[in-house]
Amino acid sequence: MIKEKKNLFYGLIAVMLLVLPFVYDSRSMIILLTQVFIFAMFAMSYDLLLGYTGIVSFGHAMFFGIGAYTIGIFMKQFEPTVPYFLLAVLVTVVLTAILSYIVGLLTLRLKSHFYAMLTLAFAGLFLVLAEKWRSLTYGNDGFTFRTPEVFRDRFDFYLICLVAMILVFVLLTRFTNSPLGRVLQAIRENEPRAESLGYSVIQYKIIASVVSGVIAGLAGILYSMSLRFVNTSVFTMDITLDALLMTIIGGVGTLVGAIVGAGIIEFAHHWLTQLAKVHWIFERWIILFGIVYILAVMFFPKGIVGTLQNMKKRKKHTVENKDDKNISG
Amino acid sequence: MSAQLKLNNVETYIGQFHILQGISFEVRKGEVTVLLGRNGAGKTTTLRTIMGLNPASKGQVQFNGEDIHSLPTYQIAQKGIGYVPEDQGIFAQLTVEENMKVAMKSDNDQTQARLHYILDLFPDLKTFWKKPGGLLSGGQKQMLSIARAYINENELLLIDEPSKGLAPIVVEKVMESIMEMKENTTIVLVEQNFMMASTIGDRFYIIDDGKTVQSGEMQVLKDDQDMRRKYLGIA
Amino acid sequence: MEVFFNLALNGLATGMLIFLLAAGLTLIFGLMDVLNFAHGGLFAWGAYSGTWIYATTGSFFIGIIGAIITGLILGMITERFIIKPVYGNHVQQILITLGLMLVLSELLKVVWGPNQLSAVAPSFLQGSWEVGNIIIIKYRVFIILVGLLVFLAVQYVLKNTKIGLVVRAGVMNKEMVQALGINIKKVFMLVFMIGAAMAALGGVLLGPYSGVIHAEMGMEFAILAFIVVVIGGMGSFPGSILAAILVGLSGSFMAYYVPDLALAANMLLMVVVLIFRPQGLFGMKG
Amino acid sequence: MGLIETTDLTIAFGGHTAVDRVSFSVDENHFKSIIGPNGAGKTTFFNLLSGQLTPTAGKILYRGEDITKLSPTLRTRKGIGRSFQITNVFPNLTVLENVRLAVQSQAGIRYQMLVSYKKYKQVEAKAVEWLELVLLDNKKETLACNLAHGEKRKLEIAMLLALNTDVLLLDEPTAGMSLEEVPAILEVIRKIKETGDRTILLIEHKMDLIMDLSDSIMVLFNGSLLADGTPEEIMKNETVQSAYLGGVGG
Amino acid sequence: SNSKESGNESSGGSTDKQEETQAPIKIGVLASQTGGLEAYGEQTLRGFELGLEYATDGTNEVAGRKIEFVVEDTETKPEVAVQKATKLLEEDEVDFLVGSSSSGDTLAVLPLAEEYEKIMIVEPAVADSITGSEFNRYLFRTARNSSQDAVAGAAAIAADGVKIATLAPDYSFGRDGVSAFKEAAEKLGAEIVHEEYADPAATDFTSNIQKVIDADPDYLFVVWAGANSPWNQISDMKVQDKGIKISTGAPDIAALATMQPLVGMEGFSVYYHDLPSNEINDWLVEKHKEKFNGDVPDLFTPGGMSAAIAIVEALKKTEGETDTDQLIDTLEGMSFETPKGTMTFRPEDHQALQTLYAIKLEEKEGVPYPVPVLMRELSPEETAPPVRN
Ligand SMILES: Nc1ncnc2c1ncn2[C@@H]1O[C@H](COP(=O)(O)OP(=O)(O)OP(=O)(O)O)[C@@H](O)[C@H]1O
Ligand SMILES: Nc1ncnc2c1ncn2[C@@H]1O[C@H](COP(=O)(O)OP(=O)(O)OP(=O)(O)O)[C@@H](O)[C@H]1O
Ligand SMILES: [Mg+2]
Ligand SMILES: [Mg+2]
Repeated sequence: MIKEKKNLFYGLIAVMLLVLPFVYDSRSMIILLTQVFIFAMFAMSYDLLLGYTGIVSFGHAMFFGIGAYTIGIFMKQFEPTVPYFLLAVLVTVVLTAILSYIVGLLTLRLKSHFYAMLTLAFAGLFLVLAEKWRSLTYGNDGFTFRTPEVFRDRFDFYLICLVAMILVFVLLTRFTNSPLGRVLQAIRENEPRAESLGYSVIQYKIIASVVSGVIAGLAGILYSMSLRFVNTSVFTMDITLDALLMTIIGGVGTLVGAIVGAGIIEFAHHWLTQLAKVHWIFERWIILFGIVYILAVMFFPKGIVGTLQNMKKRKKHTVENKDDKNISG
Repeated sequence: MSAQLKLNNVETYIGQFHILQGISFEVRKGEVTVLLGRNGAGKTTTLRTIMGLNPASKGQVQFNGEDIHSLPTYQIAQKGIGYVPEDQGIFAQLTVEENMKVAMKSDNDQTQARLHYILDLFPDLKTFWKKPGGLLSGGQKQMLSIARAYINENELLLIDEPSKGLAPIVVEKVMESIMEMKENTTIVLVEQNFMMASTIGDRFYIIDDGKTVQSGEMQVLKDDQDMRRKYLGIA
Repeated sequence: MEVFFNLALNGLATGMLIFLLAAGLTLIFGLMDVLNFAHGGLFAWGAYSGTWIYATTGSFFIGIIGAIITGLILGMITERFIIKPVYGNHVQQILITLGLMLVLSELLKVVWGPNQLSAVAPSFLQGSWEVGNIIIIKYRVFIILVGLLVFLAVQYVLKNTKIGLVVRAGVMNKEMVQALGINIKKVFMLVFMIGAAMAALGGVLLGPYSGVIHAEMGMEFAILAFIVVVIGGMGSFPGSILAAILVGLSGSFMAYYVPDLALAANMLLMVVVLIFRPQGLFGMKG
Repeated sequence: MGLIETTDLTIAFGGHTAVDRVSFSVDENHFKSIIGPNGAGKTTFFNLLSGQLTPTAGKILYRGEDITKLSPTLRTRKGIGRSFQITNVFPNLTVLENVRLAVQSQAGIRYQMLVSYKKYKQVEAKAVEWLELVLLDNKKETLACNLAHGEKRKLEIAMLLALNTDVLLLDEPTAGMSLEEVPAILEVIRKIKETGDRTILLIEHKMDLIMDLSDSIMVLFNGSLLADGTPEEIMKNETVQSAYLGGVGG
Repeated sequence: SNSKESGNESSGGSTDKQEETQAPIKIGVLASQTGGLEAYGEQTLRGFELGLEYATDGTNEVAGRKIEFVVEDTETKPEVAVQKATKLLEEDEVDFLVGSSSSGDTLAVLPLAEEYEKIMIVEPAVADSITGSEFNRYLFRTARNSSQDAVAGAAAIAADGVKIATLAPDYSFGRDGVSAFKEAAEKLGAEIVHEEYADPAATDFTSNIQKVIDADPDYLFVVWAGANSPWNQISDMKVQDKGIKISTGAPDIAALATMQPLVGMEGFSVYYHDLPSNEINDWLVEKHKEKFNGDVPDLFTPGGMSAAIAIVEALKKTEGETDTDQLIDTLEGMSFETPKGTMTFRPEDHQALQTLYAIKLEEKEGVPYPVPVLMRELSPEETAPPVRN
């Protein structure tokens, strides 16, 4: 019953977001929400690693960046048409899958911090590649490109991103609630034990890594399509940190948390910059932004969604406990 | 003899769970007091409450007549209380030597003498002196944990299931060492090995569902088969 | 041959500088297992406060002391209010220290303005000696000496006192350390303060090295410091000094002999080390 | 030919040989206990059998097949399951989920990724059954990390039983378990053996308990095999008496 | 309700002339107000505000229409720049865009100018590609571009037979700068004997400098931007003592302070408040000091001012008409007076040709940093970069 209620709630929000552009005609809000959706996808892909499999990666930007550059290069070097767009998506999927497969294999050898730093190094190498392969990437200044006609209208693009996000959410919810997803959580909790239960851990990690990498790549595609521009910033640590922060603020290992986190960070950012114009005191709004992070940890140690879920569970528990007492007493 | 440690109607919560719901007992100086009870009864939590690791929310814990239940753990320990936790609490990446060093409050002749005594008691520790604690066998870890509590001169020792995982001959040695120590050190022992408990214990308390339900001289329990069956499930 | 010497000497100096930055992090990340993303902020504060104090008092030495004190104070505040609630939880540490990082580097601009500041060495450390064709820059020799000094001091303290053991033990099992009568909170705070002071020292010494300090310097160097700590084998001081020198030398030699890969030098070094020694240079297996 | 056979099984850590040229064999549907002083190499021997460690020398045969180099995962799938001496569970998952994961593996449900795990009702039902058997069904929804020590031991056993493997390697399953429950749990193990053609290897220090359960007892000493025989034979062994049991065990 | 309707119609761009002339003209300014380029953003904004005041004689009106401007912070992040630009175009319905501090942000915003068919005045982004491969007809740049810098740099030192080595950061800005410089210098008969690119994030530039020394040039031409500068190390490595003269573009005042070791260096400057001598600059310096407690205008202040002047001048010519095509026609080839003398938007690529300055760094009494002293003005024609769009 509770689950149905939850689904109803999610459905309602989805519908609201779907009709929003038809009733509320503010493009900058639309663009902001589009960003939220794109980053939510990216953060969800990160949550699959961090929250469900217990893998900390400092190099998730590399998948995002590959998607962003692939679409940019295809649209710029060839034609901004739908067939080329599809080809770019395909290439992104293949590239990110191969790369995440390799990265997944490395988790076999390396323990947490070392793995995190190695992914950081990989992402760093891609950054250098994007910098140096100037004939294709135009260096760190980057380049603009055109997108196929169908993606040009911002409202349509908003809807595309929203639908993509919903699809990713549904898919990942399924995925994490599948028997395989439960094994991922077991691996997060105690890797050797999962192994001795007869699960080959490395295969699971690779699967998680590939799914996560591909989704991150797709998010990257949408990101650079929304800007119609790409530069080396898509490979920077900042992008990875964004995903990380969104996931943590929303609640690690919850998926919805990633969406909530993306929303909160993007909107807090938006409002705080607006605030900067209200009074000079707020010119240093970044300080406030930093304080938001700090307070988030203080008041929502498990992330917003995580903490809310805990509170709910606690209520349920105390009720159960009481029942218990009554029976025994 | 006066009570060295006294728990008066102690209640403890862990998170929102009400784990201890009224623990009272007295430990007399120079005696071995044994806490008994089923799994999940609250024995470990009782020891942790004394150590301040799960502070009591109600009731008093008095050590030598002084209230200690609101003190931080390290101050409680500094009063001369040693603790052998249930999960041994070995610092896995530190060597056996380093594990001992962290525990040592001083490094004088007396301590050295104690160290000798300990290494005679548990020769394995000497053999693996430079080995990371995490690589020891289960029983060896248990020995190290006991050794760490023995190294300082404590007035009171809280020992949670020392016999767990130890070979019979080592159990015997541990029992002997506890008997030897009794003169200077008071001991609270949680033990499932009834043979051991009944051999070295002077008095017992039975904990059930977070409450002390029975107590008395150890001899009483040895004689009272019904009580044993009721609370401990043994004849 | 002169080229080789020049490259080696300067690479070594750069390595020592990086070690100074990484030393605090080795202490905090390696021993205390705290992922402190605000380390760069502490470092930048050391640079600004030290440079400013130097400029106002005219004494480089007082500037350095000032930076260290700034580090100690900031370290204390940070530990008390930011780090303490999140010991043992990396994920929360990342979030909260990144927040702090934003606050720290933005506050720098409130105090000293958004412009970069120039930082100069005191006159007795300016300039260079020329031996044949080998150029020995005075300030770099100074850095090498300070680096060695810090290294030896830390080694001495860790070898001859219990503090290193206690901290490591405290990270593995905080409760047990307390049950052994040790006030681990105080120890952690002390260690964190020292780590922060080391960051600040690194910061103030970096100033004259490159001639400029700026508010964004923190994040840039923090990543370098993380690299050094990790490839050194976390928590090992010999490891991090070796890793730092490797980073310095590889940067210097690669820029000369394989300039095309210079941008990737650090990352490549890290990849190579981690692939051949997954536990880092001085790390223990498992 | 035994179900599991080892020949000259050896492992050395640095200079220390923890298991030293152990050759043994256990027949199908046999109950063998392993005893020996602390640090004798019992757990290490289990680690070799179950694949947590690879031997420096020697071979392990299972049903005639050389499994020396197989991963723990594959050995479990082939039918060698184990429990751990130091409790080894999934701390932040519920007790039920811990056991459910074992049942799921046993049922071969490994890579299904788009169906909800709740669709597999029989898996959950089976898990509950196991929990009832080890007297832990009242703690189903508790997180494993919040269990008392003895309860964790029971969970550990439940997870092994749920794997339903042909061979059960039990490493001091009753250490820290309360007096009343030890016999009950051992009874469960015995029943399992009898009804299901299981082969059981048990490490225990509680001599009185294993005397009447075991078909045979093997003694490890400083890494080597000291003796292997019926319980009576072992009890008579002088070295065992003096170096392992002391005055208490008898 | 009648008047309201007509108001709506007029903003749709039709008949009621009376109404339309009274509607304000809106300008959206994009600049980095936070992050690494904050100081540049601030300079642009100060200049822009003063520029409006100057060009409208303090009335803030042109052809009877008020001018309003809205500032948005790009944070030096392309995605934020796009968000903010869209907000300006959509919600504030600005008639012009101005900006921004980083080339990346600017490039990301260019397609929006095209999509919304609004004029964008690029200031102070420097990348050649903005008026080169990424050009669209809606953008005009008052800022100088990398090539102009390079041509100026070359003009300051290159001559027949002069051997030059270059040192630049290894990213677009440095690479573009050097390739443009090379072209210009070789045209003047100089020889580029070595190109050295350094990791911009490096702390140690020894190897790079060592290579330059190995190449034994007459001049070392440095293209640099960003805080991590090589000046200290150039001097420590005694480059000048080895007979290699240093040349580079003079940066803003904060960075000049770090160039103490380079006193005596000959190079070029985009702007320093002493360099131009004309009335507008005098006005700028005076007003700036008055308004910002004694500070003098810095590197990009006149740029901001020029952008404002360009817009106002164009509007004067169209008599307040903001029709984009008409404005493009007006701006193309338009010359206007700025603190840096006369600028002209070249019709081919909309790059403003402008004066740059050959300078020498000298110590000056009472000034805590080396001061660029004018050697000669480099005329707009002389520094005209090749057309590349
Ligand atoms: N962190 C915790 N959170 C919630 N409940 C807990 C926690 N720790 C212990 N408990 C519960 O408290 C009760 C008492 O636990 P305790 O460890 O004190 O038992 P015990 O008597 O030592 O048992 P055992 O003999 O198994 O060691 C148990 O029911 C246990 O589930
Ligand atoms: N990974 C390892 N590295 C080094 N030494 C090890 C390792 N694992 C075990 N040992 C050593 O091997 C010896 C045998 O250990 P093992 O755990 O097998 O003993 P055990 O017979 O199970 O003892 P107990 O009854 O105490 O559990 C011990 O001395 C232990 O220190
Ligand atoms: Mg217990
Ligand atoms: Mg063992």
